[in-house]
Amino acid sequence: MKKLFLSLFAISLVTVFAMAGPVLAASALVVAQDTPPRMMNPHGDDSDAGLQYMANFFDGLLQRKGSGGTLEPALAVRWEHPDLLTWKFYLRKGVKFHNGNSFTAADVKFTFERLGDPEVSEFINTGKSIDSIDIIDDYTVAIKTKTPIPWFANNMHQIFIMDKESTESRDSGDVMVKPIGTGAYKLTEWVKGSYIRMEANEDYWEGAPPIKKVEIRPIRESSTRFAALVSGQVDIVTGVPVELYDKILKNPKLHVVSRPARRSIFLALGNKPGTPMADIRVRKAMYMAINENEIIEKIMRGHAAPAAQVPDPPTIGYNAGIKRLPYDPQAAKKLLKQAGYANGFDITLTGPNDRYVQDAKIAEAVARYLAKVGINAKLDVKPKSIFFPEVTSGKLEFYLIGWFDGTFDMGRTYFKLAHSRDEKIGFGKFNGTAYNNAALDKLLESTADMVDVQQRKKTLQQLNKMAMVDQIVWIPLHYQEDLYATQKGRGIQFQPRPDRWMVYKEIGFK
Amino acid sequence: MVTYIARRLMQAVVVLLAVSTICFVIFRYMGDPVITMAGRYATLQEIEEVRRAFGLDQPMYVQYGRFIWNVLHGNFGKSYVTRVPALGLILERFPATFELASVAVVMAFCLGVGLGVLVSLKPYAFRNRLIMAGSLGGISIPTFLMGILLIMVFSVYLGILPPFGRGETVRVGFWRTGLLTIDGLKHLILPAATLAMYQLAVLLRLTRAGMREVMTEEYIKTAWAKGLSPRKVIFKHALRNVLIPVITITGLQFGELIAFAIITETIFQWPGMGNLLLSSFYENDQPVIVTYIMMAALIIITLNMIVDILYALINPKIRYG
Amino acid sequence: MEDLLTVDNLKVHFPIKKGLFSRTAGFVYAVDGVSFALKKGESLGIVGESGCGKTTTGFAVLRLIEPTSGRVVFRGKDIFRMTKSQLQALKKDVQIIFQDPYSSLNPRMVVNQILRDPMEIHGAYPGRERGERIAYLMEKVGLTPEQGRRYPHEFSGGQRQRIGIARALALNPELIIGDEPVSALDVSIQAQIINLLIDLQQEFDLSYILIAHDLAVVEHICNHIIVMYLGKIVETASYKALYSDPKHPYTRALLSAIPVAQPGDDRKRIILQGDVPSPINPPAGCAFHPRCAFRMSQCDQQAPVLKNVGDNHHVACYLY
Amino acid sequence: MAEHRIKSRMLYSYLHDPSAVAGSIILLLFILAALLAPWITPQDPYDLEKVSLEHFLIPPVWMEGGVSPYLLGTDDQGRGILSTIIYGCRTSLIVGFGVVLIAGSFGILIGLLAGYYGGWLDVVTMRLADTFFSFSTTLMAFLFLGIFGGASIFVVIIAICLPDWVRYARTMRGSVLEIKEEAYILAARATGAKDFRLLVRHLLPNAIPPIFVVVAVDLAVVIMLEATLSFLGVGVPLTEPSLGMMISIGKNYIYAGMWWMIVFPGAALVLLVVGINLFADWLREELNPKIERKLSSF
Repeated sequence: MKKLFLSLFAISLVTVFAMAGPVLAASALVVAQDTPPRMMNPHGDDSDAGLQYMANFFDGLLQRKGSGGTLEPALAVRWEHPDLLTWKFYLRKGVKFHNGNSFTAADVKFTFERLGDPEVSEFINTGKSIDSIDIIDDYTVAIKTKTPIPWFANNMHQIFIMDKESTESRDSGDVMVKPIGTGAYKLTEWVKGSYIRMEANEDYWEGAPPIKKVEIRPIRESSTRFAALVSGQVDIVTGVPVELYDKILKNPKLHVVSRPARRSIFLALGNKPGTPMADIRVRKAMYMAINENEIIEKIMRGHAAPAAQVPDPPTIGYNAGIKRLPYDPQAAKKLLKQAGYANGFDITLTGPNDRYVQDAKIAEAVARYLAKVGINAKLDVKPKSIFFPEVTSGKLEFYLIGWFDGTFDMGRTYFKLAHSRDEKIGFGKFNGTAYNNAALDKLLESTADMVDVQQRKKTLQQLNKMAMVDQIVWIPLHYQEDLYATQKGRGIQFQPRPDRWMVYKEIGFK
Repeated sequence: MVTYIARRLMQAVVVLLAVSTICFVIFRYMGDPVITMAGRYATLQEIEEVRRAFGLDQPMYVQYGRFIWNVLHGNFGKSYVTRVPALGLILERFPATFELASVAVVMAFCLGVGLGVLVSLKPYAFRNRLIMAGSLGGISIPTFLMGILLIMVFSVYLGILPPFGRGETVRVGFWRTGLLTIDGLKHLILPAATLAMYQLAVLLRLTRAGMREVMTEEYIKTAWAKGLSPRKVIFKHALRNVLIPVITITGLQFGELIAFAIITETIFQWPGMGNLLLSSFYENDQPVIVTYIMMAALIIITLNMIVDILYALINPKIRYG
Repeated sequence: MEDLLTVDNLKVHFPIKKGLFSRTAGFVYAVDGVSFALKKGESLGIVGESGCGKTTTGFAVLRLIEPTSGRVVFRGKDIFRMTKSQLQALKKDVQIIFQDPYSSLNPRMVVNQILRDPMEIHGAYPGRERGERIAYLMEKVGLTPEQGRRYPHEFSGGQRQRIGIARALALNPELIIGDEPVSALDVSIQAQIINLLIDLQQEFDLSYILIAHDLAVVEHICNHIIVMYLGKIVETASYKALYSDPKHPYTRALLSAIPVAQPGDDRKRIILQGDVPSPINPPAGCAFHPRCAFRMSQCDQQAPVLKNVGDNHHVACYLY
Repeated sequence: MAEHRIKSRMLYSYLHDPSAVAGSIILLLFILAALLAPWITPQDPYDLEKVSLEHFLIPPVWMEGGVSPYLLGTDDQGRGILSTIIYGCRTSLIVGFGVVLIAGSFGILIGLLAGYYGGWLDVVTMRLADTFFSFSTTLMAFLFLGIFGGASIFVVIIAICLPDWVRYARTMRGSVLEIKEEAYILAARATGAKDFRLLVRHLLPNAIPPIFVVVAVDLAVVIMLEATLSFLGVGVPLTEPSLGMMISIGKNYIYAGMWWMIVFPGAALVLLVVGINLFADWLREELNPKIERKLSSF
């Protein structure tokens, strides 16, 4: 028995020491991502976490490039907007899918028709908004929408074109796991829960990408992602945990890349008659009770920028004139007293605990700030899968949420967030407190078919000021900051994108 | 005996049916999956269309009937998140969990029984007291804490073992194994040790208690008196009788093993079924959760039945009317 | 004088369950047509080997075991047709002494509690009387009231059986069923307990049904004796008649098993061949025939009925 | 041997078993600390008005940067680790004793009835018990909370009770089956005792000793289970203190070197469970049915 024990021990020791550290292939890039892909069907997941994988295997008619996220041609070389409802795209010639099929207008028509199929698509809204798709010739398509959609082209970088022939001929299960697109990379192997491997598409229409092989390891735990980086197993990590930022900064082998994110975090307030929050003084007091600077410093470890409104600067409707209300608990108390709530009141603060950076911790801190001015906020944080349906049901009192819109246009967002709830047409779907203001609704509706960019900008800025300053619909907190870390020695050239997508054709080695 | 087996089979079917009913009821209480499936910008009409497409608009009994019908045909439905059959998703993860669990069970069984015998021979030796203290730790340290401690020591401070994932795997037929590569084995050590620890301690204590009882029995005294070698007495006479309950417990503890595997897989990011279950909870992916529960139930019930029947065969004293 | 208890054609059959759906595959014929009568102040002995149904008969009289058919009439009332409250009252009048004094006393109760229990159940001897009654009972069975604060395991076997008797007496019953009350005790103690039972019978005008597996125990107490074999009565007579003139071959064998009282006894010891057959599948005809030395041709055809062979002496055997 | 002598013998064996004494002292200290939490903790970590982000991530007091009221340092929300541990143990013990009380009473009742009456009640409950047992308490509680969510400590207690009563029911039933054949039960029936009296006065007191061992073992198991569930994020809500949650938060900081956030709550949890297990081990030896039978036949 003793022998057995000793030999087992010896075996385990030998196995431990016989193993050298992992070796990274010279031309390959290994990336630790925070979220795994759900599927390889480009239309089945409308979250950025999913779309960023698809952006490597597929192309849209348009694409967004650079740190500003400017809209540039991709599978369409140019586009026209002849009338309010029509969008005409001129397609790139000579592009081939990974299976050798040529890209033509038929594929575009197929793709846009597929969007409306609930079995395979989460872009149903886009799919259903299309009235007709006309193939003018093999390389020209005209898309007509049912109602004017000013931001239609702005969304085209998210709609990835699929190959009609192979998508129709293959088994639906196969389509879900094996992407056939025109993208810069071809999927070689996907072992769910472990890794995704891809190799460069040497025939890519933009030219073959510099990195020939990419391996992505989805690791949900932020501290484990960090461990993978420190032990040299990966080249890049996304979603660096803020609590480990300093540690990485001190490590001479590592390099941190940060950029302000487009997503803002804010607290949604209601104005339901009969509740304390119907009084704007109460909303203002809650705003002023929160020490946002301390949240940024202590909870976000400085990796966030204070926000005064929901949209970020590049978005149409951003209003530089809006300033944050100062942190002033004394004034807040005074306001509460004036409103007749000198002894505070009870309220439930809802929020997700697995969606945004430090989300539950921010909510906890907010509850504490409110307690200090006498408002008793009961904390109710839960997984996003439970939280978001609650928001859409419109029965919350007060909640924490984050938002950014891929279209760079505040209009679409505000119809979801601020318009009074109208379930039939889908207005106010994410207006979880059922906030209701007729003037705001009216102004918002006037932008629905407003195509002129300057006029749009002016109206949306006016609308923004109305919501943030005159009404205090939300308490803005901060814009998140995206943190990435890379191995210094590898000479990786990496510029983070505003939408957090990891697009590997944009990355290179020195 | 035939009657006994037939009765156990019937009971197993009843239990599975009950599990399936409970699973179905779960559907009702897990919140509406359709809202997330329709995409962020969908209108109410579009949401309703998704609901129809997945048959979630029909009355309860119709849905249940269809659910049972489909399950009988091996179709557990499509995952709401990945939109591929849920059963396939789980089976894909099966090899990882199976390798982890079986290595852990073998480790726990060999070391647990071995050390248990060792300790029972000289209960007061210092080394054995140390082992017993260790076993007390084994049953008192929760699995998740054990995992974190091992990561802290072996990955963070010593830096000799990887803290996550399965490492390099090779494909043998449909089976993807990590047992054939050095990297794969290296990744297996910490999670397998974590998973084995509790069972090891339980089996050690069980073996020790059994040995202590058996060693006082007459037939062992007779064996000693006959002048048989200690090895023969211990292994041939004593251990054999101790092993029956030990093996039974090992078989019956399968449910515990599955539960602890979920925890271990979560801590070590092991790409197995447990990890999938936990992420399905977060994503509200009901078909995957339900399939997992049904699969676990099937495995546990089958295993229990086999243990029970074997036990009945070995032990003629038990009569089953 | 009217009968205190009459038992008429009592049958107790236990079903045997088998198979997937627990259908009844057969019966254990534990008691199969037993009849007897008992007068106030008299004692009856039921004798037979273990498994012959004597204990079952005793328990069925108190409905501790539900009978299959037959009638048991106590003081003119059929106990199988009694209402719950009548049955409860019956349990006050009929009591049992158990065979095993070790297991028949609740180990978590002190003796005082054990004796108080029946009184609490029936609400008898309210208030202070209860304590006095307990002390009285303790003295009657030859224990001291001080011992009442002890637990059963602090007593010897004989003492425990005295406690068991005291419990049976607690409610001042008319009939006591003794289920082999002394068989678990040492021979020297047996006599003491038997003497105690005799004394108590005289003092309280009790009736006994004593169940025993040999005749030695019952001879001093019982006026009348029943010999049972495989659920049936094979012979019944006054104890004098039975001792002086046993008729049934089985009775003779039982009698011969009693240790010889004095040297020079001319009775030959009869050794029974074979085992008691299974009550699930009793032999056809006379159940005793496979072991009987006087077996005749008709013995395995039809069971003999009880025949009066004079002076209330009945026997079921073709020899007579 | 007298009952009181058995008792004194147990006391003797207890006093001469240092690990049993140590175990019960540990458990007692934890219970005392939990009861007195509001008076002995330097700070109420769940009083929203008192906790402030100003004091976040302070190391233990003996380290550089340590500050006096925060003996074991603070976490990332500025809560004192020591205070949070004490309140966390309070949750552990509330859940532990709550489950033992609820599941125990229910299980004992079911075991008693199933064992005594038999019939369909026995068949149904024991089939159920077998199924629950083979699924393991951990798995059942985890699935229940994973699906329905842990909204409060009470829900966690119920979720654990749901499968946990089975331990008690099985033990109790086995015990009752053994005892109900005893002659003193028949004797009580013969005197006309109704079912209620039989169950409560005769069966229960005699069948209960093995349950004490189950209680001790179960307490340890449930405390570990609560910590595990809270660690996985399906246990007590964020607003309640819990050792499991502390460890879960601390886990994110192990690479950042803030070891105190995980080591102290982990040590507290293990110490508490070890204390209970030491006591349980002694109890098991003492109440082993074989040994007891030997004693009572003296």
